[in-house]
Amino acid sequence: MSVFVDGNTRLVVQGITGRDGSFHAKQMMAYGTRVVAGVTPGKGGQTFQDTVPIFNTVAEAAAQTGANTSVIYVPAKFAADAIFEAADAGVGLVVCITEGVPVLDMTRVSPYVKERGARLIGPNCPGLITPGVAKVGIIPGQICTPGPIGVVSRSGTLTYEVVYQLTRAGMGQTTCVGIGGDPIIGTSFIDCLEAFQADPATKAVVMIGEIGGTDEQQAAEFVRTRMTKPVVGFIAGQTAPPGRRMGHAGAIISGSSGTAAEKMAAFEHAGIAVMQRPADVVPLLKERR
Amino acid sequence: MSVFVDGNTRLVVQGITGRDGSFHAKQMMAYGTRVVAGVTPGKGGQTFQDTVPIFNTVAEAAAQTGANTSVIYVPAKFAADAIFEAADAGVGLVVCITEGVPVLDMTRVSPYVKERGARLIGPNCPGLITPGVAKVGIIPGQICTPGPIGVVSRSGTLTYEVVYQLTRAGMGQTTCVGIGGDPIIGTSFIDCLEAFQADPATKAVVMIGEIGGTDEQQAAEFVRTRMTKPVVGFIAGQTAPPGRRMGHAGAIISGSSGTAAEKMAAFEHAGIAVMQRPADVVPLLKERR
Amino acid sequence: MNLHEYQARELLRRAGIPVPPDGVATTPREAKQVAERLGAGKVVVKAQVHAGGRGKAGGVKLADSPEEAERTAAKILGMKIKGLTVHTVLLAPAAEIASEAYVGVIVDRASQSPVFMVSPAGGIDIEEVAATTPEKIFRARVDARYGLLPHQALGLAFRLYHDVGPARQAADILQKLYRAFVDAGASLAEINPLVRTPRGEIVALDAKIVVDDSELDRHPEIAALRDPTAEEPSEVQAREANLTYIRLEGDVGCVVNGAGLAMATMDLVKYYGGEPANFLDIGGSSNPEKVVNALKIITADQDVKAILFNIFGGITRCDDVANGIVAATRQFTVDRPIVIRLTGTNEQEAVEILNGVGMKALTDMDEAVKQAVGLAKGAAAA
Amino acid sequence: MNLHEYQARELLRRAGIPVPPDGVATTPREAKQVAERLGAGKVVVKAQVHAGGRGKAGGVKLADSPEEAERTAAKILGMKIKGLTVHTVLLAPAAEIASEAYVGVIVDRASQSPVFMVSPAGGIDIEEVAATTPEKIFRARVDARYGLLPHQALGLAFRLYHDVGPARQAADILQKLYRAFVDAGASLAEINPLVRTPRGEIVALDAKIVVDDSELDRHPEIAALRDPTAEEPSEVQAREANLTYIRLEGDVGCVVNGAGLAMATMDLVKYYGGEPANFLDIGGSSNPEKVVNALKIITADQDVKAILFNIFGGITRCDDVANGIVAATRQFTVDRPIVIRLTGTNEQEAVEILNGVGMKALTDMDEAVKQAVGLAKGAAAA
Repeated sequence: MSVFVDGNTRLVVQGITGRDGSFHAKQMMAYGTRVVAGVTPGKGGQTFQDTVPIFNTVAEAAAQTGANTSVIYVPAKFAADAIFEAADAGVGLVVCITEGVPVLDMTRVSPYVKERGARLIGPNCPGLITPGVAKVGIIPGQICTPGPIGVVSRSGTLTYEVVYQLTRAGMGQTTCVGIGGDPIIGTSFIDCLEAFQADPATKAVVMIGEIGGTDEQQAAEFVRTRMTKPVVGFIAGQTAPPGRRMGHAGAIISGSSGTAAEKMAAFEHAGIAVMQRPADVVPLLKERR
Repeated sequence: MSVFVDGNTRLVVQGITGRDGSFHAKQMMAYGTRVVAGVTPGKGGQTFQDTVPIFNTVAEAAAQTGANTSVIYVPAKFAADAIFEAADAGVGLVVCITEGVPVLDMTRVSPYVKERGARLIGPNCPGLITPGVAKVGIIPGQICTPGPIGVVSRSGTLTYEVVYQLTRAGMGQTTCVGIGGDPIIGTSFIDCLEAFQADPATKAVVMIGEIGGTDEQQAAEFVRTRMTKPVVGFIAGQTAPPGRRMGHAGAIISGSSGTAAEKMAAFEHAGIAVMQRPADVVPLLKERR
Repeated sequence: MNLHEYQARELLRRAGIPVPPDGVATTPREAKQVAERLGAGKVVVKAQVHAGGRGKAGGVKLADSPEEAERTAAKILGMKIKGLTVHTVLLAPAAEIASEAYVGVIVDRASQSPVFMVSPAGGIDIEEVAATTPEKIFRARVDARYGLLPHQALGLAFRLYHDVGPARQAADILQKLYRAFVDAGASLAEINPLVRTPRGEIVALDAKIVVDDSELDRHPEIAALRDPTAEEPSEVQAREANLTYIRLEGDVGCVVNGAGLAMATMDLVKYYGGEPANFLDIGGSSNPEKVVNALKIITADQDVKAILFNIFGGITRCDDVANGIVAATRQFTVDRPIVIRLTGTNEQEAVEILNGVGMKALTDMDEAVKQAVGLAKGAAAA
Repeated sequence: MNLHEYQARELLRRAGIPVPPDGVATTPREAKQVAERLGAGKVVVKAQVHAGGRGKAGGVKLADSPEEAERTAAKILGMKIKGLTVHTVLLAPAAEIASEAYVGVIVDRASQSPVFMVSPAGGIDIEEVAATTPEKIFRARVDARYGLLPHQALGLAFRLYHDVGPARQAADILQKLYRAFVDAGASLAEINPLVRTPRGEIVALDAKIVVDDSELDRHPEIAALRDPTAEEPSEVQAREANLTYIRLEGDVGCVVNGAGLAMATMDLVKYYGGEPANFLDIGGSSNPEKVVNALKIITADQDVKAILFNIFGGITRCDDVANGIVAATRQFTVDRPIVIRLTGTNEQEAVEILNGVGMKALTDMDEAVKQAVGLAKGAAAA
């Protein structure tokens, strides 16, 4: 079992003929993901890698291939429209890898997607992977292995680091979800925690947060009141200065709020085991099984 | 019993110090409606007719008086904002009497109100009345009398004509709802039919339509498939020429659609007794009881 | 409010949509000059009236030279199309056409949203396409909070053109058409045909825009486009008096308060064997002056044989109406019989006012209509 | 991107918000001229730096005359506030104040919407108001699809002013502030204080706008406002090389791929008793040139005693990073010890490249950080 992505995932790649889109489409196909369609306006009728039909629009792609999941690799200025298009086509899960989507765009995109009953993951995220089954996005498949741990993270490479520690210790993953580092994202920690709590295969959850905002504090409250499975957490940015954006658009301490200390305190209050460093994930999980 | 408006209705009048607002506020109060507040920005703190407190905003009015219904008598250019304001204040029923609200405004107002869980009646409507209990809008109270007939209409004075026929024949009404003559309105025939079907006190329904659009056709389909109570219907505009707007913004035959003949045929197909003239309402209802 | 084609073309042009050059003329001589200015080649001369089916009525003709344009304009100007006199013609170069499409946006009542419709079968009436080949019409609902999204525009454009180049051109036109639609406060904006030329350009050859009357207050530049010469003079006069009046072919003049009741009154005239001469709604707030104006307009219609008032007092006060009738009969001779039905607010006062001048009032609508129809028939027979 | 106060004032002015006249100066002499132009009365001289607490740091002063303005500007120009040198001062007439309010709009992450905040307690830090008298802060969530609705603006304005006259003025300012916020692609726009003068006018005395970096591409006129002299030169250099770099106080220089891993690396340096010298994210797509630039910037920081690479290959290819390191050591002397941790995509190739030039690579992050911290300490002790 897993969350959001499984053996029924039928993927359409938006921007499949672009540099990033074509590279990662191949990677996803090599991993075994069912890539059923690609979209590039004007290339409808062509074929990607001799196997995947390309369409002019997501609507056509979904109608003709039954795609139920979309992954977006288009440039930032086209990303909002790509999300609208996927939602309008009735795709249930939309994963936006693109970085640099203006946050005011997201204030209009987010309610649109929700109204149309779709789930958005990202933007500016590495996507998600259900090891051994399917990957949607850019998480390197070789560092993952199937198993009982759910992973949710605001980060990219930091997630890989933690997953790598897990895999090396023989602790496989149900699904690893990178929710993205922007201030406004489609799927929150809580959405993922809820899904992991409901997923029978997930026995414990690793949550990787960072400075900025209050998502981790709200997630901690959710863990405290609604979760029975053990949760281990990490917060990146203990040494970050206030007022400076630490790479991610969302990773910024504004005034006195959004600090790592505040978030780690919230974790502790919620009974979440707090990692001091990525390598702590293994012993902390072992203690809790 | 009744629909939408009953003994629990606590009304706030938006535009209570305006010419129309003050006139009809008095009429509604005289009829026994619980007018608990008025709103006119800048007149907050004053009192209307020595009894009704005036507020600067609907939010304040609702918070301080528990108003659950609003009626709007502001000029057309402020009407959309007045509806937004009522919906934002958490008022559950918003009745907009104002005529001349641009239809493109309504394309944005309508989803806003729905998202916030409110019901809009109108715009450009006479409002509604539950005889003997409360009236919200401008329907003359003296022509109505309590009883078992539900009335729903796109028109104003034509409704009065029909209600007058009913009252003269001793057939009282549960509630009379004027849904308005504009192309985009908050509450449709179907919404009202559904409510009348669910209202135990309503034994039969009179539906008064007119040329333009397909609301009556859809309502007929609803009657055919979902209603058990008898329905009698009238369509105004049998002699209307195509392409000309007959007063109401919505009363226009476009091309070959929206004609009275088409609507009357839909009524007949749905088992709705079709009135040839307003006076037919009484005998047709009698036949069906 | 309907815009003339030349006005709609100009709005689209300002929105950045490619529209071929054109010019208008109100005299044959002017038409020749415009044709010369347009390059002296083949031109099309089009009657500017608010009526469909101009082509079938002979209001659209080709002319090979400025001289022929002058002769053609002379034929079209002054022509009557569906009862409306042609005062203006539009001239434009005759276009080379590789293919014709239809694109339009309307406010759709059922979905409470603007809806785009496009069809590769352009140049003909879209209702006809809808009736005969509905599979050639493609729709997209626009969420008015978002406007026409780029992907929607491109998706529709791919329904018209297979290649991405023309599709992108058409998508751009659709976006601009939507903006023009919103900026004008329109309830309909369409281009028919949208033409692809042999050189691959996509241009709008004809345009239709209908503006929501409720928007005119906030779009004074659009309101200024109203052309009173293109309308029935009595209707213009009525609008200026804040009355809603539509002239019809019958002989029973109707004065009613409320649009629904006015329609029902007309229907009842017909039901009792008569023919209504008009739709006339005096509106909600009563005012004797409005009644006077209403009577002026109705008596000016020489076809009217009898006049019927049907007033259901609510906001409208019956005594105001009665006072208006009395005032009118003092200001001018009403030389046709009047039947008055009044009920509701201040009905008693109204009856007294009318009785004071020897007029009667009925309270029953059917009775009043029957009398009026009878009087009109009697007058016609006399 | 932060705008300077004088830039933000200009944006608000263009949006139609009343902002008193002002001028900027980069020399004391210019300051005198600006003060004269402003009317020779009392002026306020304000340091234009991207740092809060300018007032407390002595960067905001009153001057009674142009001469005093010159002397005051001479003191403020060149001053350091939170490490940033003042290059520009703003001068504006000292305002008469009847009351001060706060109004601002931010993108609120939790509600995924713009949120307005207003407070009648203006002129002081809004965080302080929130902490001490939270009941004096009023909020309204804006549905971005609709913008700030008129009733919302007026409702907020009534929180600031009891009377409808000033409330309508303030509501108008709020609407314009929202428009300026959207038009600039801002994540924050605030006026603090919004002042009511003794004559009843409502004016913006200070303004702050923070622009979303992701909007700069489509707002070139805003992007052009960037003032490189107001930033750390090494950070400007890094941005031009497409690196995200923030200089800190420590001695372990960090080169990492990915923002989260970069922060975690800094944290781990601290965990093992060291102090990170910087945040540096080389980003996703790997490119040896980026690594060369990163090393240039880090070695330019004389406080750096040891350099730590922490690369988790995914999209980033480890061999690209290794090639970059080798290229840098050929282009210039890297006179500080380097510890390299590499794992993931093309790790083996990278190790071979490094071994080829006598460098080693680790695969464990903790091990690498411990070594780097140890080397920095050793160098500091030496």
